[in-house]
Amino acid sequence: MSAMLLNKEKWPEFVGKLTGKNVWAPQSDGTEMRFAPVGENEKVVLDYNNTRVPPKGALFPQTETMFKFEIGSDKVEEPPLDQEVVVLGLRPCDARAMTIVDKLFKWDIDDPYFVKRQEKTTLVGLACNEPGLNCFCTSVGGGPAATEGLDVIMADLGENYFVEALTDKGKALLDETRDLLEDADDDAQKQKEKLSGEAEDKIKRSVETEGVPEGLPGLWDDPLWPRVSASCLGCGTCTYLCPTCHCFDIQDETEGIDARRCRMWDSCMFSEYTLHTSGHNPRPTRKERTRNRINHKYSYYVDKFDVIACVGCGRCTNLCPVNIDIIEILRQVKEAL
Amino acid sequence: MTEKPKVGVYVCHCGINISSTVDVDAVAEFAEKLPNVKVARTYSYMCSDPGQVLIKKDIEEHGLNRIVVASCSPRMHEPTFRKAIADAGVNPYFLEMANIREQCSWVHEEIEEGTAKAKKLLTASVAKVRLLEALEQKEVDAEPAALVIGAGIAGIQSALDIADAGFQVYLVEKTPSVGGRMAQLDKTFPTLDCSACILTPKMVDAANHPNIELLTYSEVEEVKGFIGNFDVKVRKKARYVDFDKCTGCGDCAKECRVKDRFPNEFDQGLSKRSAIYLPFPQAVPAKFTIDPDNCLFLKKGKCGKNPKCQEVCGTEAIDFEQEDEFVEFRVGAIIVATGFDPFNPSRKPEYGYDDYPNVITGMEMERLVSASGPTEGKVKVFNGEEEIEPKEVALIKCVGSRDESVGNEYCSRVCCMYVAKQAHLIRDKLPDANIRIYYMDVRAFGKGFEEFYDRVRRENVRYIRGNPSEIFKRGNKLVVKVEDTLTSTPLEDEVDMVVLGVGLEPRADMRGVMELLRLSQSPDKFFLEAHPKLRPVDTATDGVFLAGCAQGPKDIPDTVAQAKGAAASAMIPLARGKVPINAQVAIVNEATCRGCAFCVSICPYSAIEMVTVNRFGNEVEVARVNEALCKGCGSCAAACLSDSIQPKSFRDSQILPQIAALGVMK
Amino acid sequence: MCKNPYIPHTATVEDTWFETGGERCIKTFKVVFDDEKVRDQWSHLPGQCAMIGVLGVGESMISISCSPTEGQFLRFSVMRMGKVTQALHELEPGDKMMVRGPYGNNFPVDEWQGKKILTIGGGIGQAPLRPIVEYVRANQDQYEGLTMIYGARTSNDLCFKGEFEEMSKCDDLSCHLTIDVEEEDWQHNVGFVPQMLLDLDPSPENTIAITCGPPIMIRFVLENLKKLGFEDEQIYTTLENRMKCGIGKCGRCNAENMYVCKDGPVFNYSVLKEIPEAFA
Amino acid sequence: MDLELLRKTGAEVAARDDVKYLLGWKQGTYGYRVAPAFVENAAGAAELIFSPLCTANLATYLTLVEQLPVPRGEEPDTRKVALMVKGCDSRAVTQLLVEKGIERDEVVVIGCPCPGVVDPALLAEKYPETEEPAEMKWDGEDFLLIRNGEETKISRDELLAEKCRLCRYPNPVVSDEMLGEPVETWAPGEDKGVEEVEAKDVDSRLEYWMDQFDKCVRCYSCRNVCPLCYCQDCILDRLNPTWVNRSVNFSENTAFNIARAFHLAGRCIECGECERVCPANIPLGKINRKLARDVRDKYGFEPGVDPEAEPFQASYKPDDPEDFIL
Amino acid sequence: MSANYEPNIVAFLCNWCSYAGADLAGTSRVSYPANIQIIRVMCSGRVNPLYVMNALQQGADGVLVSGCHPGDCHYMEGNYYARRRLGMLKDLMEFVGVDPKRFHMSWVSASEGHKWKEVVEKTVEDARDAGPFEGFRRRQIDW
Ligand SMILES: Cc1cc2nc3c(=O)[nH]c(=O)nc-3n(C[C@H](O)[C@H](O)[C@H](O)COP(=O)(O)OP(=O)(O)OC[C@H]3O[C@@H](n4cnc5c(N)ncnc54)[C@H](O)[C@@H]3O)c2cc1C
Ligand SMILES: Cc1cc2nc3c(=O)[nH]c(=O)nc-3n(C[C@H](O)[C@H](O)[C@H](O)COP(=O)(O)OP(=O)(O)OC[C@H]3O[C@@H](n4cnc5c(N)ncnc54)[C@H](O)[C@@H]3O)c2cc1C
Ligand code: SF4
Ligand code: SF4
Ligand code: SF4
Ligand code: SF4
Ligand code: SF4
Ligand code: SF4
Repeated sequence: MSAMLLNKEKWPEFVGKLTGKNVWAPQSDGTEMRFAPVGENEKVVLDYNNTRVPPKGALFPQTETMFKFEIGSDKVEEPPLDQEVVVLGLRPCDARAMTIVDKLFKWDIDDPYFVKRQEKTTLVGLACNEPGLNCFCTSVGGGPAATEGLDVIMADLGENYFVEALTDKGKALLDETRDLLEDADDDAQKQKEKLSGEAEDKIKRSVETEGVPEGLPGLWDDPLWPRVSASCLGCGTCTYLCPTCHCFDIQDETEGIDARRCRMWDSCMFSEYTLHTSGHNPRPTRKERTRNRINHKYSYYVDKFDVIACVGCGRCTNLCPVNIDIIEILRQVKEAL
Repeated sequence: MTEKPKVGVYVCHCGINISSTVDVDAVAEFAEKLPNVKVARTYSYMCSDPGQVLIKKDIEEHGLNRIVVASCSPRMHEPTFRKAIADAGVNPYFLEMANIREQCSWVHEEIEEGTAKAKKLLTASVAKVRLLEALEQKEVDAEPAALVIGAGIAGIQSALDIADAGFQVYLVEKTPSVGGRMAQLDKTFPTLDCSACILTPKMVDAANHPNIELLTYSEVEEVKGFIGNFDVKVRKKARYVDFDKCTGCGDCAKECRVKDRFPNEFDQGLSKRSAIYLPFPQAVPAKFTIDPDNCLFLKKGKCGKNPKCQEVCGTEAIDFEQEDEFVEFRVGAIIVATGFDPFNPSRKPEYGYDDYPNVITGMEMERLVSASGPTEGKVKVFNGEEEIEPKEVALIKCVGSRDESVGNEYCSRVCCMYVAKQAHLIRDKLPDANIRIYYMDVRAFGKGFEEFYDRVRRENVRYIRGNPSEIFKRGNKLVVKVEDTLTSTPLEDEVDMVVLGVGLEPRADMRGVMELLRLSQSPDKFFLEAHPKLRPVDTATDGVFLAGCAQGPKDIPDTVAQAKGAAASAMIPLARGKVPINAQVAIVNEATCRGCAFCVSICPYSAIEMVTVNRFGNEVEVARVNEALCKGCGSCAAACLSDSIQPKSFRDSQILPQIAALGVMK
Repeated sequence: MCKNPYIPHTATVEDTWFETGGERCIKTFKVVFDDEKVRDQWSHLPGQCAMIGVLGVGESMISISCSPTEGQFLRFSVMRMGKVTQALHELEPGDKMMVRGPYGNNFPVDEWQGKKILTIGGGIGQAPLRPIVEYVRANQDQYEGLTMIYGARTSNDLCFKGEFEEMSKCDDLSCHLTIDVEEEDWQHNVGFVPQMLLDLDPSPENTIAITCGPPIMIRFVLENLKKLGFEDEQIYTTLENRMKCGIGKCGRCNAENMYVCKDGPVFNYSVLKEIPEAFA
Repeated sequence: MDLELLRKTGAEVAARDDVKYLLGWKQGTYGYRVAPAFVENAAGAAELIFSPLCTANLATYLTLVEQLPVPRGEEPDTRKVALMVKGCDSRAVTQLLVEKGIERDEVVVIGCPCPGVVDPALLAEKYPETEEPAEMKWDGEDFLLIRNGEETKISRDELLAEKCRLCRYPNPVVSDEMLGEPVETWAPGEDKGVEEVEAKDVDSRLEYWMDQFDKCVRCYSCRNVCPLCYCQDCILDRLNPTWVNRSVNFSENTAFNIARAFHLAGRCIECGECERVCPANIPLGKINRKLARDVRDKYGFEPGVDPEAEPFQASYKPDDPEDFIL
Repeated sequence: MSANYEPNIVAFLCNWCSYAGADLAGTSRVSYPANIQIIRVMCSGRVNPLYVMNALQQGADGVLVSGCHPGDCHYMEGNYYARRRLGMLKDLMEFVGVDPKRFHMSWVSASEGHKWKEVVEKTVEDARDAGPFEGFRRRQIDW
């Protein structure tokens, strides 16, 4: 599909055009960037390094009502999920992550909530010109300008955004905003490629994944696990902020007679996650839980869905309060193999 | 095994007490739709026999296993309904009461309001009752002994009754002698028998009874434990006189260097005593006591060359080295018989009690007319200039009673009669005197009272209805300013003497006992009984009973009657030898307890201790509750950060749904 | 059936009874779906389970403890453990239970045709084994016979007690009960299940052994089965892991790369033994 | 800080038979990161450091370590855990002693007098992080940053962590061994963060916190990192009864945060870890410090300074303030 | 805020003093606003401060905790603990923006039926002043 340019001055207008849709975009809350619905006069910031909390919530909200009911009745009401959503400016890794969780949510039985939301959501990505300190997307099959999972890709060319539709949904979106866009010439195309090449070069950290998915199970009792997990706090930071983590809990919440069953993000780093009521816990310590996290991403998921469930966004490493560094763990894994 | 909760809801009309402000039928109808409610009914008097039968029948017919009674305060009828459902085979702790009378119908006016609130309260009760747990009533041994605090007539009588029944009694009296106020009285209405004559034998009995350990000049310092097992510590104040050596001869008092310098408490200060003294001639025990505040030697460390008393005491009983002693013992029940204080008329300055020596109180009058009193029974007053035999005598009733301005709204119940009695006694001694009594009402409600009142009136005692507003001096006369409200005539009555018929007040020092035993005060500030009608001698603290004027003003017959009642009640645990312990005790979840011992430092009954348990091969410390000690206050639970300790029936899991029910139902 | 797999069907409890007593008592429910369509479309096989629950409280994964051969109803035997199971225990005949499923794989009953079946159960572990027993009894001609070993701590902890008497009347069925410690009036064996297995000394010849029970018991039963000469492929067991969705989304039930809710709960020992986490 | 002394002492302690491992700090994997070190033998002590980047409070590991079932026939490992503590960290140890979370003879405490650490977020903001691990040192009154071999002197005021500005106990209050001389204490500054919030009217305060708590993702890092949040089964995770719903929204987040803060009232020793680890950047320290200040000013109580003290929430004084009572 | 807004108040009363005081108000037919709903606990020391938070979250506009006067606690010192904990809570709530008018604590003895009335009136009036609690009240169930 043809490439186009959007003058940065027209950006607010572009956002404004998407009326009737729920538009999500990165915004600053003063200290940090986060994806949030765009309200009036709100400043969308595209010049950012990655939000702390990934935009996975657009398809898989942190808390989602599965259905409502009244106590005492067995009639349930399902959510309509008919709102059109546009996510603006998400990074290629986050978009790619959605394709990864997609596999699980459609494995055998479709997860209706994810699927419905996905149908209604258009993802407009923004290529990275300045990758972050701990980005290693290129090691796990992504890249600063990767388009997998996106409907539209944008790139910051300075004065203009380079804009290109990648899917029909993306095309429809650009059609709606056609009058704000101009056709891109070859130069623009080249400039975009140059920038992404440069961005790739700027990525300093990397992991070596060859042999890892097959090899990990063999390291079950390796001393590396107690070593790398000793300082883990068992907080959910790494998983909550991971764009490919998809685990959830289901709870019934009641308020008088009104009640709902909802699901919310859960984390395999929590001890309750696998705890049986009897007190038995198949993963009793942080060692087992850390091992599961790494294995799940780099081995089990590959085994089931043929893809590594890590997009190299570096969040877990950036935000782990005790410097548990997935890149370092993988280095040690590799060493132990 | 988990049973599905099947709740029966019983909404009481309480005659019209509830139903006039709460639409009880609407409430019951509403209740029927609440989760787990099987039946909801109303009845005119739920607590009555047919009311209880109704519940029992429903339990049988509908297989109910939880009961909610929406009626009066659980403080009133919880035991009643607990028993009723237990009779029907349901665990008595599967009961919850919604207080829709005291806290609803009686305090709200609009029926909409009342009904709406009743529904809410009921919703909360139903929410809770579903989550209650079955509890078991356990018992512990009770110590077959009693403590009686205060040895006025009430205390003496209780002690004698309990001792006669064969139980050990510790009778603790604050002052050096037993007897209390009654010992100060001259003759007693309405029969006019001499107070000392009827009291002294009892005082002696109490002192000599093999089952009574008399602890005079003593105070209870500490009470720990609970019904059946109170651990008591008593301070025996130093008398500085060897109890065993003193023969009560009184030589010391006669020789005391500060002889007859200090107001004699027993004579209401109308006479003087020495620093070493016997409160009154018939005092029991007849042992002298040194008043440490006034004794030269004790105060200044020096009394002449040698303390005089020490010099003269033939048995060398004086012992300045003596120190307070402590006695500790365990009892199963406690009777509080600490009596009253006469109203201090200084608080009504318009009556000039502080200014004019010929304005005296009824209590002083008792001493004045007493043959053993300071004047040997002669009625004489000092009018400021000279001592005279009064010709014109006025007695004023209700001084300090039924008087909002001094904060006492209650009637003191004895003044009408003792004022009449004193008028009679004055008439006896001063046949020519003009005696009048100013009064608001005459309440001659007791046995023989009306007859006595009639008799006094016939003795030429004038009753003038009016509440004097002021007493002042004119010349050497006192002027009583008053309006005769029957004739609406303002009067300025000139008299030689005024007797203030002071009322009875709670003892100024009652706080100490209150705090020791966790008692409360009723609005009149006397000790609060558990129920004004049904449990008049019980208190909120199990095993602690009230006797005499400590609970409220009363005359001697009533005092004695109540003392006997308290004795009987106190003897129940002693005789059974066992007391049921609180079933709503705290319990620790050892799996989650983190061993911080916060609960241990909190528990006021030291009911929690840390124990070491084996948790999968690891030794860990966890809290454990001693059920016999726990009173179920739940303070521990609020302090436990991990909610590992919870009082049964008041668990978080039972209270939070109550909160939800009250909040959500807006 | 409903499109949204998370939405449970309403079923009515027809009958309930307690199998065992005590703090962690087991109660059995016989339930029937309210909707006829659901009833007709529902099909399960021994080994499968269902998410059952109470709206407003939650759901728990519970083995279906009846065989489809028994009729158009479901049976669940639930041990009272926590929030949901407690709420389930409060249900009485006539009450509604919410059910979705069936989930998980089943015992390969077709593959086993012509073989001898040996079940070794302990405690509540008999719940997933009961459908096998019933299934084999209903299709006796297709199997070479059934041996059942079942034990519990005390006779009061044995589930399905009432049924054993009738069972032992069956020709092809031998039923061996055992309890941990001697009791008065106890007619059967005393001793632990793994030992009982050794004592019985069943031949591995053309036999499938299925075991389910407390982890400790399973470990020793597996050991003893090996001692008796059973091949890994002849041994089956079922796993129990915490799970929320039942359909492979919520994540937590995995034992390494196996999702118990989808790849299990029935596992052949040859697969399982490669998964150390399964025995954690 | 004399690194040689630190490592020498570390090696000695780690080598002790009665010591399971020694907790210290080591260089992290990149940038300004410092990671907790679990030193099991003398050799491991070579990587120990103590620098203005050592913000982490290692006392949390004393209670974080899961107690696994002891296999039958084996004895539980009762060896001591040794740990290095700054002033604030040592208060956590003391408070744990008060609460019987640990016994004194279960730990070996190595005190590190602390001239104050940096605020890592501020540092990264002003001096962007590099992938190469950087070093930092105390340099008299200043900090010395060494990145890619390049030294930058930064004034203390510029980077000092808020908790350190307010610190009243830079020298460990409990220790078995002290590394070096005590530092001179400094006058704690004003708590501007708290005062700023207090200066707002009640509605603006709510608005302020609403914005903050709205960001909470309920990762529970704040709780897990806290050395004094060590219940086996946190009530905020519990289903029966449910104190807070698990769904993530402003209401539940606020309830969670209030409950957490309240549970730390009179226990929080102001190490600032919760705020540091919060991925949502919620200024949790303000709440903790506000409570800590009230506990100090109104109740005259300071947690974590006296191992014999009665726990604040489990004690009272007859003259505790009651001006708020009707 | 609507003119006829009626605040919803949840009160925790100790069994021995305040609950008895409220009973006395009833026996004395002292009338007071019906906005108050009482939850009986054995001692004010039982009141977990988180109840207050929970009540506000679950639908209360105001919360009252009442116990015996200092020194009068049936369990000797429960009210002292309550005072300390709830005093801290009040500070905390105020700091996070909960109007201090929404939470009160009082000492009401078994003899203070009239004081109970005054306390209720004050609590209701304050809560009314503060308006419906929106703060962190659980929102209506939403998709
Ligand atoms: C002026 C007057 C005249 C009266 N005349 C009559 C009459 O004619 N007929 C009649 O029936 N009634 C009369 N009464 C009422 C009568 O006095 C009381 O009914 C009676 O004295 C009540 O006895 P009591 O034992 O309850 O209290 P008290 O006599 O007050 O005895 C209480 C005792 O407890 C002791 N005590 C108090 N606190 C403690 C403590 N903490 N520890 C240890 N000991 C303590 C006190 O020292 C005292 O000895 C009269 C009352 C007054 C004021
Ligand atoms: C495949 C399978 C079959 C099962 N079959 C049966 C059966 O037939 N009968 C029976 O009584 N129990 C069975 N269980 C166990 C049952 O699911 C748990 O006992 C139950 O979930 C406890 O839930 P609760 O809500 O009462 O406990 P809570 O403590 O209130 O709930 C905690 C949560 O923990 C999880 N959980 C706790 N214990 C277990 C456990 N042992 N297994 C799995 N999840 C757990 C659940 O997700 C539950 O939601 C089975 C479990 C699985 C996975
Ligand atoms: S963020 Fe770090 S400390 Fe927290 S759970 Fe993940 S690895 Fe552990
Ligand atoms: S198992 Fe853990 S790592 Fe895997 S998706 Fe779930 S939370 Fe993430
Ligand atoms: S307060 Fe709670 S956690 Fe602490 S010892 Fe007591 S029961 Fe255990
Ligand atoms: S409830 Fe708790 S604090 Fe109260 S008496 Fe019992 S153990 Fe002690
Ligand atoms: S660390 Fe922050 S985001 Fe995580 S639970 Fe605590 S306050 Fe919420
Ligand atoms: S609450 Fe925060 S500052 Fe306080 S001790 Fe815990 S982690 Fe440290």
